[in-house]
Amino acid sequence: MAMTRTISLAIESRPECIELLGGAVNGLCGLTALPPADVAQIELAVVEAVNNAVEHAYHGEPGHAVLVEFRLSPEAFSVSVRDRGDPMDPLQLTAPVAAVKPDRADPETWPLRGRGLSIIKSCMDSVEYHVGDGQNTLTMRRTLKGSRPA
Amino acid sequence: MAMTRTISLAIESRPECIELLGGAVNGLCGLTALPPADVAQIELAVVEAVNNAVEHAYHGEPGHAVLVEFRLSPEAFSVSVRDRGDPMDPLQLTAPVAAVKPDRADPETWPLRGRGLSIIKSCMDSVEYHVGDGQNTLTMRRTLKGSRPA
Amino acid sequence: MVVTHRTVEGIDVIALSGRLMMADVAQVRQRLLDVVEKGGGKLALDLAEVGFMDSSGLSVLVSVFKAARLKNGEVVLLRPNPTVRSLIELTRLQQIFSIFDEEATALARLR
Amino acid sequence: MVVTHRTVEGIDVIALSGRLMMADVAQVRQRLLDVVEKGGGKLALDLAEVGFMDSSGLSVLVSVFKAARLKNGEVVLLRPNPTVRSLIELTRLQQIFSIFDEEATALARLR
Ligand SMILES: Nc1ncnc2c1ncn2[C@@H]1O[C@H](COP(=O)(O)OP(=O)(O)O)[C@@H](O)[C@H]1O
Ligand SMILES: Nc1ncnc2c1ncn2[C@@H]1O[C@H](COP(=O)(O)OP(=O)(O)O)[C@@H](O)[C@H]1O
Repeated sequence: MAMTRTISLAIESRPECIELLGGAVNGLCGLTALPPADVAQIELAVVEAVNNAVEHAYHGEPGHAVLVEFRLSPEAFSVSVRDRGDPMDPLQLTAPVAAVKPDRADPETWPLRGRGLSIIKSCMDSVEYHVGDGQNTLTMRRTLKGSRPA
Repeated sequence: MAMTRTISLAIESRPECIELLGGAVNGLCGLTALPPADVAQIELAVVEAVNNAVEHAYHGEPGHAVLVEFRLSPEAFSVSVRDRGDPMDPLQLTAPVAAVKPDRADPETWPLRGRGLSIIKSCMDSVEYHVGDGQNTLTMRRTLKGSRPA
Repeated sequence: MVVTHRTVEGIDVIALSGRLMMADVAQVRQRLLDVVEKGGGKLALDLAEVGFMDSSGLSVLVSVFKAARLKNGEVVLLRPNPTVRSLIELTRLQQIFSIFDEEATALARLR
Repeated sequence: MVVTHRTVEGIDVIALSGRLMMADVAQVRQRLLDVVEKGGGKLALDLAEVGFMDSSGLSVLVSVFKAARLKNGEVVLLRPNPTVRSLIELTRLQQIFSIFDEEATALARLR
């Protein structure tokens, strides 16, 4: 079937519900020929993006909606995470990650946060962020065919 | 977590999209302690219910929405399938299945259809149908704790 | 859904692989009915690689068997996985389909 | 998330089991910080049964290590599965956490 198929998922902005999205992503990836390690990466990227929407866009407040849309085509698996909360500064996505190398001897360099976006970027082939109409959308794409750069 | 968590899924009324729901259900059930045979039954029940919404409520027309809502609690897994198409005669659900036993010698008795609802009833512990506000909802429930009657 | 066809001494052996759902039904039914039409109406359907089947998939099996019967043939099933097997039993279709674990036994029955 | 705690010659061995995600972070962090506070600050965290972890879960490991370090202790990791291991490498945390496949080796290191 050389077509794009779409499924939309929605949860409330509560941490307990994020696991449900993780489970669903896992099952959806099971329909592709992706090996388990790749499925785990995609699940991780989606969970990080949804964590961010809950924590940053909605400031941890329950009662809001987080929408996740999956598009599956023979070439790619793409996922959009949408919220209607406070938008992210798009520079967060494009700015090079402050390259603090964790140093065993100096606990000050041990990162407690600020890892979500860079995890998403390493797990997916492309990541975009779009703000408009009171809605913020992070779209991630993972190529299904051919090899991908490490 | 002794709470109920909910996730909503939506597809367009196209047969190609039903597989996506099947995959997602599979992954969601993977978050429970249900054994694989039980997960397969739940997936089958959901697929049959969505098939019916696409085929009967929307008469096979694409462009409509089928909504599937999952509620996961420690006691039960419940699934509602909603459409805004032509409702089903509720008697279809409660009437005893016409017990035509397929007879090897007589191809007239070989069933080509009319199995969906009885499959759903055997795979789940309870099934209800509700019509209201232009929306039709089939709700199925599967108990998670204790043994269930065969 | 991948359909693979070979012939063993006049018997059509068809292996299905994938998920047999509403979206695949029209194509798979046509493919199998073509085999019945061109062949002798004796079919062994290997379901070992079918991971999921719903009632629309079952209806394909039934309609192919009906067509085979018109040629005095028969359709038998090979190695359905536990999920598919329990669907067949749920719908009592084991009353009409013979199910085999070994291709050789299935072929002996059809011969 | 199930947390199991035992002590081996003054070293705290804690096995986590399940998925370590944002919803579990507060509870698991508190539980582990309690162990650090009451014990000697030497912890082996057995991750063999952790099927999934996100960056909020990692931050728990880091903050527990920080607390242990204040007692001149250390946190080492046991048997992360491939997924969790690659998350640790992605975030370069193998620079601070030593990772072991055998409990005995981990205990020897902490002793
Ligand atoms: N969905 C989002 N909405 C609003 N702000 C966001 C979103 N995602 C990320 N941010 C901002 O970008 C920063 C970096 O995000 P991230 O790399 O995920 O690390 P962390 O979430 O641990 O801070 C966050 O601290 C937040 O300010
Ligand atoms: N969601 C639905 N909306 C409208 N009608 C339905 C729906 N589900 C079932 N029906 C009606 O009930 C009948 C029996 O359904 P079912 O047992 O699933 O068998 P089949 O779909 O093979 O006919 C259908 O033929 C249809 O008339």
